[in-house]
Amino acid sequence: MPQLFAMFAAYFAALNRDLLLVMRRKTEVLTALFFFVIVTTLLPLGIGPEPDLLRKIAPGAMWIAALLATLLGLQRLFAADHADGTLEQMALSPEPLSILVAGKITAHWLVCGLPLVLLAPVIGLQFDLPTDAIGILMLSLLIGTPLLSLIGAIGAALTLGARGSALLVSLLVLPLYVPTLIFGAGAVESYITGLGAAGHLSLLGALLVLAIAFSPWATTAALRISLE
Amino acid sequence: MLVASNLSCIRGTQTLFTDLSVQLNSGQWLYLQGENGAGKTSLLRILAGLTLPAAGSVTWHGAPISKQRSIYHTDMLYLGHHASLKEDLTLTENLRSLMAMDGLTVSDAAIQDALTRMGLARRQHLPARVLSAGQKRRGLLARLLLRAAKLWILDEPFNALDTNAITNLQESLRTHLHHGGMIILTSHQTPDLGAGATGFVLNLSGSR
Amino acid sequence: MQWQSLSDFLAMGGYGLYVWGSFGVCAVTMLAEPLLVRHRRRQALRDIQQSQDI
Amino acid sequence: MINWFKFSAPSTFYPLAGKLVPVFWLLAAIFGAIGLYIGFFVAPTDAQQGEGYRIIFIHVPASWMSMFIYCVMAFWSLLGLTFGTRLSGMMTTALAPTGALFAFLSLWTGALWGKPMWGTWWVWDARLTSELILFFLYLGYMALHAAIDDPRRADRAGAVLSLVGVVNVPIIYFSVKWWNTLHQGASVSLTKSASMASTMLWGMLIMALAFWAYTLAVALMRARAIMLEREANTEWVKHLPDIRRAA
Repeated sequence: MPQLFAMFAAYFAALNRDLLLVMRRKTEVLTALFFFVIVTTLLPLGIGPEPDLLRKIAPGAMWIAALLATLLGLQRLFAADHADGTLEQMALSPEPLSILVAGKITAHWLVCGLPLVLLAPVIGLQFDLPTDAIGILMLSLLIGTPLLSLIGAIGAALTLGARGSALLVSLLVLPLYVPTLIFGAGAVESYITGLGAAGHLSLLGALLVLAIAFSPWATTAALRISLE
Repeated sequence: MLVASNLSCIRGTQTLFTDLSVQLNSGQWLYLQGENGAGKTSLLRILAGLTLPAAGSVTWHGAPISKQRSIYHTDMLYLGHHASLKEDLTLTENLRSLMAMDGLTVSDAAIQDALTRMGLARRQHLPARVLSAGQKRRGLLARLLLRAAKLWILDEPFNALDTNAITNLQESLRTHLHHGGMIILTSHQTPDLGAGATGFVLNLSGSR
Repeated sequence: MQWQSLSDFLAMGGYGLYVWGSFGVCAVTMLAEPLLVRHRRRQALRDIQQSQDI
Repeated sequence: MINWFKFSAPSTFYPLAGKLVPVFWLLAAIFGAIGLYIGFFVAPTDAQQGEGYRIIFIHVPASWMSMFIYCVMAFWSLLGLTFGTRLSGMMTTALAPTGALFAFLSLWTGALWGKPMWGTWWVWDARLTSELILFFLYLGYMALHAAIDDPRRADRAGAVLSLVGVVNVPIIYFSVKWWNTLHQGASVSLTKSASMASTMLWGMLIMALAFWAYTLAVALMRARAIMLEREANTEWVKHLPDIRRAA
C-alpha cells in the first residue's frame, strides 16, 4: 500500500511540476489555443460562408485543427527536460519512469487538449452546428484529445536528440493519428446524418484504453533509449 | 557491494574501453581520471544505470542493477553535468519536485536546512534562472544532503564552485565515507577525501 | 496463347500504357535497388581499404 | 540446440549471408520467370477487365510483401530489444527500404490499375489508403533511423517505432475500412472484381515467392554493407578477404 501511495505521489509530482512551469510561462497554452482558433476561423473565410457546406465540413475541420494544435507543442514535451538534465534525474527515480511519464502526458493534455474541448462550442457555433451535435463534438474531443497526447508522447520521446526533430515528430505521429481522426470526426458526422455516434465513440474509447495501457510503456522505452 | 565486471563501451564506431572491472565496498571511493573523451562520463552513466554497456554487467548487492532498478535508484544518487534545475522554478520548488518525483516527501524545513548548509539560505526563493552557475551547482548538491543514498556518483562535482564551497563539499564527502557511504567521482583536481577512507584511482586514458 | 503478334502483346488489348507502366517501373526499381546496394557495399569496402592504407 | 547467438554475430553472419545472396537471386529469377510466364501467357484475358487486370500479378504480391516485411521488421525489433543482438537492428534497417519500395510499387500499380478500371488515379479505398499510411510508416522509420547519429541508439529507437507501428497497422486498416464503408465510396476492390481463378492465384503466389526471394537477396546484401560501415574498426573486418579483392 505505501508503495502504491508513493507511486501516486510521484505521478502527481510530475503533473504538478509541469503545470507549475506552464503557469510561469503562459505562452505555451496560448499557442495551441490560438492556433486552434485561427485555423478554424480562417477555414470559413477560405471556403465560403454557406451554412450547409460549413456544417458538413465542421467535424473534420475542427478535428484536424485540434490534431495540428496538439502536434504544435509535442516536440517540446520532453525536449526541455532533456536539455536541462531533469529527464535524467526522472529516469533515475526509484519510482517507475512510466508513472512520471504518465504524469507529464496528463499535464500535456490538461494544457493542450482540455482547452480545445472547452473552446469547441464557440467554434462549433461559427460552423453553425446544432447544439446536440456540439455536445457530441465535445464528447468526441474529450475522449480523443488524451489519445492524441498519449500517441504523440511516443513520437516526442523517439525523436529526442535526433536531428530535425520537429519535422520528424509529424512524420512519425501523423500516420498513427489516422484512426483517432476517423473515429473522432466520424462520431459527429454520423450523428448529424442520423446514424448515431455510439459506435464511433465506443471505438474511440477502446483506443483510449489501449493507448493508456501501451503508450506510457513505449514512451518510457523510447526515453531510456534517447538518454543513452 | 557495487561490482562492475568486464564492461565495455562503444560510442559510434569508437571503442572507449573494454574489459573494465571495478569493485567498491562500503566506505570506499573511486576516483576516475582521464582526458576528455576517454569515457569517464560514459562509465559513470553505465554505473548509474542510464546507459547499457556494450558488454559486461553491473551488480548491486549481488543482483544486476537492471533487475532491481527501484532498489538501486533508492540507494544511489547520480549528479551529472547538467544543472538539472528548472529555470523558472525557485530552488525550493526545484528540490521539492525532484524529491517528490523520487517518491519521497520532505518537509520545507529540511529543504531550507539543506540549502542553508550549502550557503544558499538567501537565494532559496529566487528562480534558478537568476542564479550563477556555482549557485545552481550548490543547489543541486543540496540533494546529497536530502537523499539518504548510500552510493554517490558525481560527475565533476567541484566544477564552478569557489574555494569555500569546495572545502564544504569535501567535508560532506568525507562524512559520507565515514558513515559507510560510497563515492564514485570524476574531477579535474584530485579531491582530498581524508586519510581514513580507502579508495582507488582508475585511469581511463590508457585504453586507447 | 492469346497473343497473335509482338505488337499485339505490346498493345495489351489497349491497356499497354498501364500494364507496361506498372511492370516497367517495377523492373526498373528492382534492378536499381540491388545496384545501389552493391555500390554502397563497394564504397564501404573502399573506405576500409583507405583507412588501412594510411 | 543450435547456438543462434553465434550466428547472430556479424563476423559469422557476413560470410554466411555472402553465400546465401546468389542462391536467393537464382530463386528470384526462376520464380520471376515462371510467374511472368503464367501472368502473360497462361492466364486468359479477363471478361470484364480485358488485359488490364494483369497488373494484379505484381500489385497484389507487392502489397503482400509490403505488409509482410513490416511484420518481419517488428519481429526483428522485438528480438533486438529483448536480447540486445546487434544483428537484429541491422536486419531491420536492411529490410526497411525494400519494404518501402514494395509499398510504393503497390501504390503505383494500384494507381495505374485504377485509372482504366475506375477512371481515376486514386480512390480513397480502404486498401489503398492503408497502403499509403504503411508507406508513411516506412518513411518514418527510415527518417528516424537516419536522424540519430549513434547506430546502436538508432536501432533501438527504430525498434520501438516499428513495434508501435505494427500494433497500429491493423487498427489503421479497420478504421479506414469502416470509414470507407460509411462513406459508401468506391467499394470495388481489386481481388473481388477479378474472379479468383486458380491460375491467377497461382500466378500471384509464384510472383510473391519471387518477390520474397528478391527481398531476402537485397536485404542480405544491404545488411552486409551496413555491417562493413558499422564495424569498420573491428578485427574481423580488417582480415576480410573482400578487402583485398576490392583494391
